[in-house]
Amino acid sequence: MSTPILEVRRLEKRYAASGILSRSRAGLKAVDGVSFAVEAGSTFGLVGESGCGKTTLARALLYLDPPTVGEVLFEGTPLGGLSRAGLRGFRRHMQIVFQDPNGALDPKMSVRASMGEGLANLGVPRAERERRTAAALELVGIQPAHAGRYPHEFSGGQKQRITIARALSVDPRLLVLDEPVSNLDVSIQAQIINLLLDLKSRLALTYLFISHDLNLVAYLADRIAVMYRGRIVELGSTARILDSALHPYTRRLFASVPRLTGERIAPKMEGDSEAGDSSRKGCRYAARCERGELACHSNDPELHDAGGGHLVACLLPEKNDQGG
Amino acid sequence: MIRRPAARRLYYAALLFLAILGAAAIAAPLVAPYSPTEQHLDRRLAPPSRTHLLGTDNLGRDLLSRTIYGSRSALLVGIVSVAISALLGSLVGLVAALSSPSLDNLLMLVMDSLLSFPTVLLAITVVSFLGYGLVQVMIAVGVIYAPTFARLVRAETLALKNEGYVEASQALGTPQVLVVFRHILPNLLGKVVVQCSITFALTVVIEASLSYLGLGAQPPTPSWGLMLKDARDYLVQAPWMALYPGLALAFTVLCFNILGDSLSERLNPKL
Amino acid sequence: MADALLSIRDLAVSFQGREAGGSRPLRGVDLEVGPGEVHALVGESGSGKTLTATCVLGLLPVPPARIEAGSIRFQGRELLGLAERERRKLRGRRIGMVFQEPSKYLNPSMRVGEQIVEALILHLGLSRRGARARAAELLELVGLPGGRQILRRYPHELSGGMRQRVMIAMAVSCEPALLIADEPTTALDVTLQRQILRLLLELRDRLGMAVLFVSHDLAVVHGISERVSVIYCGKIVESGSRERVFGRPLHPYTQALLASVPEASRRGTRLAAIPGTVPDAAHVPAGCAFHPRCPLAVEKCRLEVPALLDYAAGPPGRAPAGGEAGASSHLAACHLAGRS
Amino acid sequence: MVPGDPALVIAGVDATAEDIAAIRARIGTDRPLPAQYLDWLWRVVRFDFGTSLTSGQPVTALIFERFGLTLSLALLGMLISLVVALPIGVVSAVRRWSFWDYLGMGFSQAGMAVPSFWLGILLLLALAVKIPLFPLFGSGSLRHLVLPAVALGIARAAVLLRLTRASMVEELSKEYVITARAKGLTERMVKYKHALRNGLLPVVTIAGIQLGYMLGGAIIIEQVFSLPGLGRLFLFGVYQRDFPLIQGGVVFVAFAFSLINFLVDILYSVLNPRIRVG
Amino acid sequence: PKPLTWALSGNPDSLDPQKTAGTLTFQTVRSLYDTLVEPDAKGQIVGALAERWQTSADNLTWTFTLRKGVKFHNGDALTSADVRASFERIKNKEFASPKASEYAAITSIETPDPSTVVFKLAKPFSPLLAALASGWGAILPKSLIDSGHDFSSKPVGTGPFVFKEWVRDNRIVLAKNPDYWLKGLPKFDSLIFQIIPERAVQVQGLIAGQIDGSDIIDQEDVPMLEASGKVNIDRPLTAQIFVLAMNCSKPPLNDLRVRQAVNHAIDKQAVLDVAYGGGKPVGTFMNYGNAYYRDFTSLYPYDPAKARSLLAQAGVGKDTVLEMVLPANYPPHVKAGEMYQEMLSKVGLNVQIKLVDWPTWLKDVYTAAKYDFTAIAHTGKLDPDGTLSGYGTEKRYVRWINATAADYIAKGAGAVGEENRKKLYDQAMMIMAREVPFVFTGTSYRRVVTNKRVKGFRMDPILDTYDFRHTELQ
Ligand SMILES: Nc1ncnc2c1ncn2[C@@H]1O[C@H](COP(=O)(O)OP(=O)(O)OP(=O)(O)O)[C@@H](O)[C@H]1O
Ligand SMILES: Nc1ncnc2c1ncn2[C@@H]1O[C@H](COP(=O)(O)OP(=O)(O)OP(=O)(O)O)[C@@H](O)[C@H]1O
Ligand SMILES: [Mg+2]
Ligand SMILES: [Mg+2]
Repeated sequence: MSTPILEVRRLEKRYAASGILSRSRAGLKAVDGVSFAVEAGSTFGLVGESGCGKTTLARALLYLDPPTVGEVLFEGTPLGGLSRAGLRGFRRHMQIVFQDPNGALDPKMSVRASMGEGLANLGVPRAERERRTAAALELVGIQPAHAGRYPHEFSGGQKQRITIARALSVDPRLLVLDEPVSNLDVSIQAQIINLLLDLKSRLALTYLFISHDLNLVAYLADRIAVMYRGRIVELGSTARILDSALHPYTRRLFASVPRLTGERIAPKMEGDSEAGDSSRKGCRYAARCERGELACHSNDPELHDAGGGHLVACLLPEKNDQGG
Repeated sequence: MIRRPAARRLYYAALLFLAILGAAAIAAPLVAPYSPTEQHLDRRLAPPSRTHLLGTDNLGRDLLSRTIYGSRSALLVGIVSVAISALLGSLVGLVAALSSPSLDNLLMLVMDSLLSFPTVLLAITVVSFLGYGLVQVMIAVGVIYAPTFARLVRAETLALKNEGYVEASQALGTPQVLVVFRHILPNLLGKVVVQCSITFALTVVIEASLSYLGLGAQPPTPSWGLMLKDARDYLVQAPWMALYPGLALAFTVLCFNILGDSLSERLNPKL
Repeated sequence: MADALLSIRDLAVSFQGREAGGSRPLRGVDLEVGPGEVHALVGESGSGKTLTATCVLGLLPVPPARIEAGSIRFQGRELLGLAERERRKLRGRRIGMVFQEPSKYLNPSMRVGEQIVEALILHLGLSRRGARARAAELLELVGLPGGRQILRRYPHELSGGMRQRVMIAMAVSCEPALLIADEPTTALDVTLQRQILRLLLELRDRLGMAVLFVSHDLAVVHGISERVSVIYCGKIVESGSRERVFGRPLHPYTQALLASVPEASRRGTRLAAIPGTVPDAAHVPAGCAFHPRCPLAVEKCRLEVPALLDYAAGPPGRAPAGGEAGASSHLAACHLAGRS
Repeated sequence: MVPGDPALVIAGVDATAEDIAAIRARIGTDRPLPAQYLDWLWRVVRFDFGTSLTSGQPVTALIFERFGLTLSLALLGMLISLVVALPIGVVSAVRRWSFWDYLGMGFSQAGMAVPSFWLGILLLLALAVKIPLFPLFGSGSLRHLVLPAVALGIARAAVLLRLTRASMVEELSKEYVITARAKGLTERMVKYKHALRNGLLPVVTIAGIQLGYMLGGAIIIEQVFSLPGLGRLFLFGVYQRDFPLIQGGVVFVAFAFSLINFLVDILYSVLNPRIRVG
Repeated sequence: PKPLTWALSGNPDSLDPQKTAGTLTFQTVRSLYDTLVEPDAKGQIVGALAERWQTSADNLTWTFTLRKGVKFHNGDALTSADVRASFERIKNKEFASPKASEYAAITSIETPDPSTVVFKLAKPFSPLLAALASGWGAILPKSLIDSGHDFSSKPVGTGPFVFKEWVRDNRIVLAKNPDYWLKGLPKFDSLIFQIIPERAVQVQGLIAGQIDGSDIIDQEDVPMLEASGKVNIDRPLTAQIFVLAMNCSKPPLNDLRVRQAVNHAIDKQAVLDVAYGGGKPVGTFMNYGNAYYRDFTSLYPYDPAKARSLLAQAGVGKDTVLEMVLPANYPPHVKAGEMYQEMLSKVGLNVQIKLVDWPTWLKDVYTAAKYDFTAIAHTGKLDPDGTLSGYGTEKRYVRWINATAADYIAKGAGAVGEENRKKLYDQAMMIMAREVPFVFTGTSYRRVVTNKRVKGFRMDPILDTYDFRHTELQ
């Protein structure tokens, strides 16, 4: 097996407790020991509910906000060992697109200037920069003639195209997409998704696609990792996750997704009341888990292979009929 | 959502007044009818008349000329001390926001303890260390208002640091210093300018207060605060001595406040 | 349906703004909600969903906004032009409202209990004690057991899902005939979303109220509604039963929207994206507002605003006024609707 | 170091070199500065600020003798500024762009443009000289404090008024106000029950800081109105190079200011449930 | 009846007359303490607590006989032991009185009986009598001195009034001393010193009748006060001498011609009128009321042309920048300084004003002589030695060195008899008036304003203290 393009090993990110009066002095573990690998050329999906640590993970693995503990390897090179300058040089290989296209462009800078930044950092001469910027804009369907405009002169969808073009301007191999379409209208969303699909096949990119929209991830990703409160609780191929999820949380998550093809929601509220906080020890899903047993409250399950590269962190995984 | 036309008119009126003031300060020798320090001992405490449009003071100096020249001190103090506090404060704020938490805490502790002194008290203390005079007042006022800028810039920088475009720039490999100059500073500028305008107004008042206590401008420098101080003793006999420098002072403060308000409204379309 | 609970006809709203001429975010909305029905209003951002709901409640900020034309009848009574005092009696009492972001729409410095109780006292004339007891019952009803303790909490002490339940409890506290829910689950996670949707349906069953469910999420609408209205640029473009709209959409816009939803079943295919962007309310194209993005548009679409017609029985017929459309109607506003 | 030698001030112009040397020895300024400073620090730790060089009285006693007046002045000034600022600010916000709003904002702008000492002199001239409603000088009764407190309060009221208005305007544009309206509450309840409480929260914090500034602003006002307060004492200390007095005053004011801020923080957390600690 | 309320321009730093040099203190404590001898209305020194005194032939032994039946406010009877304790207190090195050296000539104090005090001197010292008559010569009760009583905040003396309360920076309240040794005096019951720093407020207070008197009224206020018809205005000459002092140790002012030019450049009467509210030029370093006064006013008349030519001779042009350091806390001197500056600039001297506060002035100007010009006033002294001692040597801030003059002055202190002393001082003053280390601008009028109900108020012409003993209220 070739080295994966990205490998994350036991990554942890802790936020310092703010203020002397805050309750937890140890601080908040937003990401708590996450490991996974992304194969070159694939689309790796990361799903989980709001606040589970998706964005934190993305920022940590790009060393925008270095991880507290753990290692990130890009094509086998540990990023943690790089100097500041070395890291800067490495950045061109991995780029990120953020959720909010409105905040992603400097309002005081023309699109041309924003786009040229990465190339300028690489020492690309001006004329060359202009040419490549124009090319990148063309690629995402923005008229290069509009490069002199400022962000507020573009719609949300166009801005998101521009940020994608900016990320692509330095020819990265890995693109981290942190909810790139969730702030966009349904009709625009589809345009961007199509664009991403096109770019991937044309430029041989690898995507790490983060979203809470399960439909979208299921549609795009080859493999899916499900996060719950800072941990990956299940990781496997899209088909396995959709059809034969092992973790009760995954099942519940996917069962909750509204679908165009599904039934009308039944007005029944079995066990629907608000769940309490997870206990400090044990499985963090135990409090909400319908199948939780005593052991779940004392033992924190590790992510382990349930066969065929399908990883799960559960003491009592669903019994699956299919084997491998 | 809709900007009031009246507010816009006020904004232009304020700009116009300040422009006139600035022009008067620059062209004072050309427009002032007399030298601001020339004493006409035979015409002391003369009420406004054709020879002295705004009257004379207790030493027979022409009040119109002194008021015109007074704009120089006011604007000079304003410009210099605002420049000092804006530069000093912004630098501290930037460094605090971008450095390690311990340095951040230390810098902000210093700023907060400066902030924890009543302004006038602090000014008096500073001036009593440095001696009396306009230069000292400029330094004192500059130091006093630096924490306001430091707080503002720090808060804004912390917010900007998390903006997508700043992170994106970092992700593209831009060195920290360049990120600051390219993205953070330009986006801070608006708020800093607003704060400058508000601080300018405060400065003018503080200078007047210190001059009133005898700690500010040195006679015979024509300064509005000093003129008010002189006028204090003749309020009943020669109220005009107080009226015009007072009006000039009040209008200047007013205009800078209006300017600050309008600018911040322009920057923040929400209100 | 002989008499609709809520009937909006030709509602047009304009805003005076910085730009000359202002904008017209609502350009003649027609909408009918029958008693006890769950009616979904679906459309993209800025299409006028919230504005429509705001008009029903009579909370339009009237200096910048202006109702140009139309009528809103609720329980047979015309609301537009009704005295403010009369309208206030309807708000909260006959028409409840749930908003998208419960964290913003609850008063942060007031105990949850007080926020529920005040409407009960005002509208039902309950004593404070009685109102508190009723409020506790309401919290139980929305799935917050131990309601009494929750009454004493402040919004920030509750989780997102709990806050949304409180909002719902507040909205249904006076057992209104109509509940308007403006994207009540958009801010919530999928698991919570499903719980809240269920809750709404259950309350509808128990209290017999109608629900006007506003959303931009077709999948959610599919899951909850009985009737669906699709709005584009301040005009209803299609309206019909859930089955008809999702099964046999008539308007190209509806069709395109449905095709653009990514789902695992469509893996490997390109999504059918709608080109261009939603025009903003100040620059709505003439004719059919959708024509610049419509793959089928013909010359007529550029010139003429299509009328909202009933295609339920095959050939198009003018939608009859006065709520005669009936549950089986399937309306669409498209010149080409009959032909495909 | 501060220019000027306290021994020279005490000795006066006719004293001989021997007299001055003796005075230096008595007040301890003949010793090296670091020694003096360490000595002072050690005493401050024990809450002993030493004795005033010019009057020979304990600094702590001098400060406490004056503090009451300055504090009452500041509190009364704050009361006046709140009484003026809150209602006008709220009405301005509620009736935005109305005649009343323009009037309120005009007042606020004027209040900020007029230095408080100037206002003090005018008040004195108008209400103690022209119309003798208030005493010209002296202290000890509430009547003596009214004019200075007004002079002090108005300038601060201008700031608080703007803040109240801005804060109320912001609150009125918040979403929970729409909820309150959607519940069918009357406009009065919406504005004064729901928005007001949140709108006043930032005002509390700023009012606290303003109270601290009032302690400082009192310096000038005390001068204008011949009031025997802390400000006059401090100013006197500065003029006389009475180091123990200056140092004691600075430490005391900083302490008082921090205390006020602390109390305001507590008050704020009582009023604002969001930051109450569990 | 309503108490007498007198306006005081500031807070005295202490009420202990032996511990301070502050004018405000001496003005106030004059009503609380008495001295052995005191100046009368003409400046002649007469007996007070001492009925009479005599000096030995060699002028080394001074014997004072105390008045009988004098009582301190605490009830103690005055004895010679109290006198001795008082002077030992002020002479005590540890007590560090700023006035200690005025009594340096005293080597011992003897008390042969309760009503006799004998001072022994090392050498003849004529100024001693003046030192005993000044405020710091106050007699304090021995019992309280021994017990370490705090006289600075709770004064106890033999004076016409008894201390009641002192609300610092607000007022000092005194009550009549019923046992005062001048029988029948004082003539009213209660005296309040009201501290009012703002002159305008004092004026309004006088007009409104809320203040009965003030002595720091400006000339500009006089018309208004007169118009009110409620007050009497007395305009005696003060003993103060207003000067523009020059630093004679620094060029160009070390050049006599430049100092003379400065003297010619100043319109002294104008400065007196405008800045000091009217007065008379003196031309010397002695006030009018003083027996030692001599007229030198004709030496340097106002003559800008002459000033210019003298400057030209000395080669001083516009490029020489001179610094005029002024005490910011004395507005009249600042005003005068502004006028001096304007007048000097008219003859071609470039002078910059620098305001400093009092401590800085004392340190930089008065002690270290870091200045070119300064405007200040010298207060009157009971004895010419107090005014002149130290001049001609580098001890004094003008740094004017003249051995001859210094010698005359030193001899004057030891000489006995007014005639002998006058000859010596005349010589010294003549040299000074010619060599002008100062511009002797003049002495000013004081405007003592009292309510019409106040009769018989007296202000000591030389010491500037208030004497309320003969004052009556109607
Ligand atoms: N700068 C920070 N300081 C402290 N805590 C933080 C910070 N950033 C994020 N967190 C916390 O870390 C947790 C994970 O946040 P993160 O933004 O990674 O979630 P997410 O999965 O991206 O959520 P969403 O779907 O809402 O974007 C949250 O509980 C959040 O409150
Ligand atoms: N106060 C206002 N002033 C001017 N225009 C407004 C105002 N409020 C709404 N609009 C306009 O009305 C149109 C419809 O807004 P509305 O809030 O109803 O959209 P929506 O369908 O609810 O969108 P979303 O899904 O984003 O909530 C928008 O185009 C908006 O520009
Ligand atoms: Mg996120
Ligand atoms: Mg909406």
